[in-house]
Amino acid sequence: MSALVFDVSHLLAGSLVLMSFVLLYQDRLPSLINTFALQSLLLSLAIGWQAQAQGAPHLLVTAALAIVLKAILIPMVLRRLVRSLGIHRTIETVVGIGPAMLAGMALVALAMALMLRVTAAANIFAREDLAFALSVVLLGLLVMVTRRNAVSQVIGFMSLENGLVLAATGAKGMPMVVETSVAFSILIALIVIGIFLFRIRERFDTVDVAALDEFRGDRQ
Amino acid sequence: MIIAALLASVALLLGISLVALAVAGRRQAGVVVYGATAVACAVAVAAAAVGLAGNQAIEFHLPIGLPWTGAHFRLDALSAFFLIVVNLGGMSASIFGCGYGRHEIAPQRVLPFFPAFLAGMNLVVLANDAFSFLLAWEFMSLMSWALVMSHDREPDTARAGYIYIVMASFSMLALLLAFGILAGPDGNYAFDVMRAHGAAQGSAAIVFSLVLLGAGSKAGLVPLHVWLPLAHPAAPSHVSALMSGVMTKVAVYAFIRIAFDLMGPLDWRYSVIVIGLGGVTAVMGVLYALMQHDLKRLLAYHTVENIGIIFTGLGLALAFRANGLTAAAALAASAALFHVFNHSVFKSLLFFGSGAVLASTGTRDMEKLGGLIRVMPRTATGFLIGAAAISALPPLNGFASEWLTFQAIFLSPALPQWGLRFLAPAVGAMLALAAALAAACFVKAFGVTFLGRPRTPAAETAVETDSMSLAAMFALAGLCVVAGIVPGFFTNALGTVSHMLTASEMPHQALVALGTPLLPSLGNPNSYSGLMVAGLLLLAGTVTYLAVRTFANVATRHSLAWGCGYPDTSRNSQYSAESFAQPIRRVFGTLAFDAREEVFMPPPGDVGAAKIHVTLRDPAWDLLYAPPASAVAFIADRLNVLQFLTIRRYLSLVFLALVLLLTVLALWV
Amino acid sequence: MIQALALQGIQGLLVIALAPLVTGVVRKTKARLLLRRGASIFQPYRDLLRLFRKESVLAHNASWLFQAAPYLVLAFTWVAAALIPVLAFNLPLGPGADFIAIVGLLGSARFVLALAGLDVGTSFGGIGSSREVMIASVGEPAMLMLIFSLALVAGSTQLSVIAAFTQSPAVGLRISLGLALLGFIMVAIAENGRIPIDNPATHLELTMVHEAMVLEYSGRHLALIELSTFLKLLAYLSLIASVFLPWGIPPTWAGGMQLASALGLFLAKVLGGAVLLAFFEVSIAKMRVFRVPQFIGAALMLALLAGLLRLVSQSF
Amino acid sequence: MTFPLDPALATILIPATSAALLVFVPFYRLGAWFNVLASLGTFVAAATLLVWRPSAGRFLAVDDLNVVFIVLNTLVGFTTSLFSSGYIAHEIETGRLNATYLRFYHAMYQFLMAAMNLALLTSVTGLMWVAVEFATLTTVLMVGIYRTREALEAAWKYFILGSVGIALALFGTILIYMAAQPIVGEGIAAMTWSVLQANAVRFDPAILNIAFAFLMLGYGTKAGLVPLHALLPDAHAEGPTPISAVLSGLLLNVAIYAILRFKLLLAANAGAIAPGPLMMTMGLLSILFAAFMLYRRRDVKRFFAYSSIEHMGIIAFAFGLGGPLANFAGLLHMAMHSLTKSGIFYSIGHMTRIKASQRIADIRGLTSSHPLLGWIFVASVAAIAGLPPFGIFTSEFLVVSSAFAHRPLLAVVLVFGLLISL
Repeated sequence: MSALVFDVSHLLAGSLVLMSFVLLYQDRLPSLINTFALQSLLLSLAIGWQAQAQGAPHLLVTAALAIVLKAILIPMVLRRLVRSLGIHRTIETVVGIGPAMLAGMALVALAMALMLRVTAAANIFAREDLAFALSVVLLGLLVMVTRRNAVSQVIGFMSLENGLVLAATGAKGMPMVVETSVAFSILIALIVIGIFLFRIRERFDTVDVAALDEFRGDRQ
Repeated sequence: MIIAALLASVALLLGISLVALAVAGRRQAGVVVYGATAVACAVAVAAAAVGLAGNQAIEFHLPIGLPWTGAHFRLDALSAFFLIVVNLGGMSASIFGCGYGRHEIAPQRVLPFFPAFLAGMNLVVLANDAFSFLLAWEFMSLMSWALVMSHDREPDTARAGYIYIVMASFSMLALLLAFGILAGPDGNYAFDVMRAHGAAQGSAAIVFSLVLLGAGSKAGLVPLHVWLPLAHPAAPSHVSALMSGVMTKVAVYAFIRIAFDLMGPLDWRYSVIVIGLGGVTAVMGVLYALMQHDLKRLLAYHTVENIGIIFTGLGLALAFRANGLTAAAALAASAALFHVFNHSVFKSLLFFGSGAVLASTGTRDMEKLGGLIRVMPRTATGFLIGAAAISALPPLNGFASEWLTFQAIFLSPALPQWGLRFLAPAVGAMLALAAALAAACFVKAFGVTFLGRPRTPAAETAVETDSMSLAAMFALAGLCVVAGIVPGFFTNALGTVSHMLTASEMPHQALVALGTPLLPSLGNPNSYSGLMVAGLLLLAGTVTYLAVRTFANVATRHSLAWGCGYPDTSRNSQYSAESFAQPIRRVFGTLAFDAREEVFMPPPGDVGAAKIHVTLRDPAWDLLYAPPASAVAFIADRLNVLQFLTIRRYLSLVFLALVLLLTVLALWV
Repeated sequence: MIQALALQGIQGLLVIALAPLVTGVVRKTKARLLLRRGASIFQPYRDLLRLFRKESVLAHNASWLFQAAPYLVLAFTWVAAALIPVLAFNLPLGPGADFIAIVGLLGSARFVLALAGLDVGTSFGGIGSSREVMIASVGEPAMLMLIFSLALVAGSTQLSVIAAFTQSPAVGLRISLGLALLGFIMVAIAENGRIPIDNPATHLELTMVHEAMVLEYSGRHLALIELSTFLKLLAYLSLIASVFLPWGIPPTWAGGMQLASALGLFLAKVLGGAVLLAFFEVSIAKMRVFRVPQFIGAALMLALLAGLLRLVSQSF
Repeated sequence: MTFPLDPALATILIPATSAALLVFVPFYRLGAWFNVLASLGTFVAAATLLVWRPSAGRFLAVDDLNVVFIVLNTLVGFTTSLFSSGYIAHEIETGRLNATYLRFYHAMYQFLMAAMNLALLTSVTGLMWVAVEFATLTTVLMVGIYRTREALEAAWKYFILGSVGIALALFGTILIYMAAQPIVGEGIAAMTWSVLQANAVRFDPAILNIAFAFLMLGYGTKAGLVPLHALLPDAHAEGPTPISAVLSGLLLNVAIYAILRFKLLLAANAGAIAPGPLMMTMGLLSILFAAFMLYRRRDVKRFFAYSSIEHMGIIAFAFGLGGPLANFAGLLHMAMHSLTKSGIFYSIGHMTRIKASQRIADIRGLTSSHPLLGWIFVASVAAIAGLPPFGIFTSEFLVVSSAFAHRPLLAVVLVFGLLISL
């Protein structure tokens, strides 16, 4: 395992984390979607690199899946959705960008601290990748938590899944079943979200999740 | 054999309850069910009496319940005595129910639970392992709760039921904790094992307070009594009789079983708590009772009072036993147990009486009654005997057991601890106060309900109750008299029980020479003979009567009431329950209940009515229950917000949990 | 044995025969102290006879309890009074009732009377009963504390044992006994409805207690109740006489001379007590009803003090 | 593994194929009966496992633990299908659902059963995750089936929270694989329970710890443990009542089963954190929280949803405590809870139909108007509240008493929670 291989995969995984930060930084929907597309692209590159490094060609499928679905298709659909539904372009955030970035930093530090405890005996790839993947997962959650728009939350969720895929591909020799299921679940997720977005569109003026919560049968 | 008979009668009771479930809607179902229940109880009384006489611990094991322990049962002197109390109460209540049950609006809500309730109480007393005990205990609570809820259309019932079920679970869980500690790390829940190793030194205090909380709340010790006056009156009257007269005794049994039997020898300090609580309970209970104008609630508060007397006796027994004064301990324990029996008898009687009144007039508010002695003379007589007995008047049974309790208190100077020597007479004065107030209270209860002029048409047109109800009442009234004039018979029977608890017993009272007075303990010259007093009273009364008949003018003229010459036509000018208790409320009320009187007098020239408004607060409620209740409500309100968060906020919760967990892992592991 | 039984009988008859006289003496003394001539000390007998001869008037709605109550009250009071040892200690029926039982018997009498007060349903009866039970509710604990401190000193609640103890030289001069006596007198005044608690001679509605209860009675019923009232006063006086001043009472039947002297001493003690009571009554004003608990509370305090002193040291 | 005879496979295949077939059954009555039949078949197959246990296959394995779950699962699945066949006709009458949706409903029902059975029987962690994922998606659709605003809201909530939970669980699953891979080698072996369990001693404890954190939170979301409980009450209240019964009685068990499996794994590794305290903490939190929430409930289905959270807390507590007694108590409690809670939801289904309201205040006087239903409901409520003579009393007693044997202080908290919950 050459240093170059290690460095490249490190670089790619690291840039994924960077993209997560960019996601966290965005306050407009179109650029958020673009950033997500970019992250997915980087993810597919990382997977491709892993496929090459591990000598596991089936990972290329996953990489292709990532490009087609997450880098191209979904961002397209989302852009159209935003346009056709006339959703506000600005994202309402819960905390300011600054604090969110700080929190993100803290999360990355946490991920690192956790993974460093893992004994070096484990696959070195796995260890580094896992640290980054964990960061991406946590940052994705942070995006979900700090954004109010449904679309941006969905993007946060998908970015979280990017982290998962990164982790899964980093795990050497993990059976195919996982990848397909991830892809599958993303697909279904999107369909269902689509249905829901439409339904919600039918009944509510915005996709803002907060509007959904305004009425409750049990409120006294 | 005996225990098999007892268990069979329990099974019979459960069977009756199932049958009742099926036939409850039929017309004659009540008589059948109550009749069968009475028979089952009679069998159980007989078996328990044999067991008490036999004085041997019989154990029995059934392979049901928990897979590796099964159900253990045991019949010893203590349980035999309480079985007699339970089933005697059950029998009389069933007989009363034969008649009274006809007035029931929804018999299908009473009939199935009534025998099951009795079965539950029997099982509590028979159980010989913690699981069976708690199972039966909770079953008993649940069945009585169902009975309380049987009149669920009445306004206060829902609240009473709610508070009752909360308190019942509280008592169950307190006992569960107590048993848990008693069982120790081995987790053996058989009573035999617990008895063998007793309570560990460090945990005894915790176990004891838990038992006091668990059994005390069921029995109605102040300040855990608040549920009792709500729940007991809400049930149908014969059930109220069972709950007040019998179920509280089952709680007393639980206390005795654990504190005296399972925990082994106890330090004298514990007795201070019991004696003190007993005294306070007696006084507070009767003071509360005095302030009531609901007949059944008044009776329920009197249960609290009598529980206080019983616990005082038990506390004294603990104190004497801890100091090795076994004879005195036996006296105190016998006094308490005798009072257990007596109270179950006269409290059932009184509840039956109030039930008859309720059935006949449709109300239990004394302010709406009056003059019933003229339309319901037999009920009135029964009630009067019960009232005199509970007021501890000689020559009835209430006096006999209170007399024994006082005698036990008079032995307290023999105790080496100063605290106890001061406490015991103080509690004695409290018991005397309670007895005097009880007499006052029953003058009020009987006087306002049965005497005077009817305050409403309902009271005027009431009719005498049915013969079955009367039979049950007079049987109990007879028992009051018998236990009052030959108390020695009962203390003799209690000898084995007392021996079990205190390793000693009261001197055997000779019954052959019937005039022999009751001797509390050996070498003690004090004595009281119910029979002698009763005989003398009879003699004095007869002599007087004959003398008056012979020598005096026996002419009688009927006329209007004199009333110092004021024609007094309004029924409402009579003394009401409220006004009767007013002087006592003025004396004790401000202290005990924060009683406030607001008097509104119209200004001169205004012809509007003057008004007086009295507010009473139960300090136990304010101090002990309101804070936790409001705390729970407060927390519930705060947490309730959590239900209505947005998805994002829920996600934040998940997220925070995750981060927290990971941080913990990163920092500590 | 026969003699002892006879003595018991004599004692029973004696108290009932003597009771009106005691009240007569009180009344006479009071009258003289108020510079009136007063009726003869035998006037109560005449009053009773007069009442027995009259017909009884009952309210229309009076129940059986109302008619039975006078007999019951008299029976309870009489038994209580008859069981107090005044002529000899160890009488055969003595073990039947100790001090507590005697207090209990008097309590039973009051219970019945209070009920009778409520029977006709006039407001006066209610006033009387209500106040009577209030006074009793504070009086009884005080009484029991007194019994307790006596029992502490004498080691028993049995009257004959207590009396034998106070008679013995072992008694000495005890503060606790003195306090108990004082408390006992206060309770006795309250229980008998004397001034300052109640005025037996008043018929002013706002101040009545006992008289309000029995307002509806007349004829033989009233006579019986009056007689019970006389008996009750005598019972308390003879309790004082036998517990605190037991001198001259023989332990058991000891011949005619002993009996005569015991009888004479008893008469002297009781009548002396009656005179003292009269002195006390004319020198004090009746207090408001709600001051009564304080008055009896003082008795309770005395009793507690006596008990405490006794507990602290054997010599008190 | 001979295909036609393997009951383990049958418990998955019967519902799966029925799901596919039911899509094509046009009449809802026929569909309902077919549904019942399929559930019965599944139950029979599962019950066979009790007496005859096939040897572990590549993907499926039956052992002492999951056989209890599977039998319970299929049994309640069967009774619920019976109840639903009666209930659902009523939905047609009131027009809340039409025939198309019913077809969809029945197919989804069987699909849900298949997914849950697979999750319980599979021997592969990844497959289990896939099964739970499918179960989640199906549930979302079922909850939202009424398409009212509230139902959609509940489904949406369930969907988002469930997806996040499932994502966390996946991360945990991957981590477990990563921990196992250096020891047992690549491929399916590193995902098989039996292999994992046997080699857990040598796994890297640090990875195991992180993995358990994710798994606990991920599957815990499904189990409704506080603070991950949010989706439960809404989903219970707004979905069709049979689905509420399935959710409360079954899906929660599946999630608990998953947690339990991973807990055993961690418990086998000495270097890893003890998973017990974590489970016990969450269990206690759930009990206390749910107890306080019960206090203010007005909607009867929501009320019992919170009661489910409480009972899951008790079960998690019991399993967290460990030891034969507590584990037995936990299993017993779970079985009793499933049976009783589904029974309660059946009665609620009838009650809400009769009274046309889900508010507790509106549902009164039932014992007089419908005595049988009313009393059954009263009895089952008594049972769920842990009152004798019902089974939950026994299991609660066991939980508390085993808590005593080990950690008396926690027992006090536990008892306190049980007290408030009344």
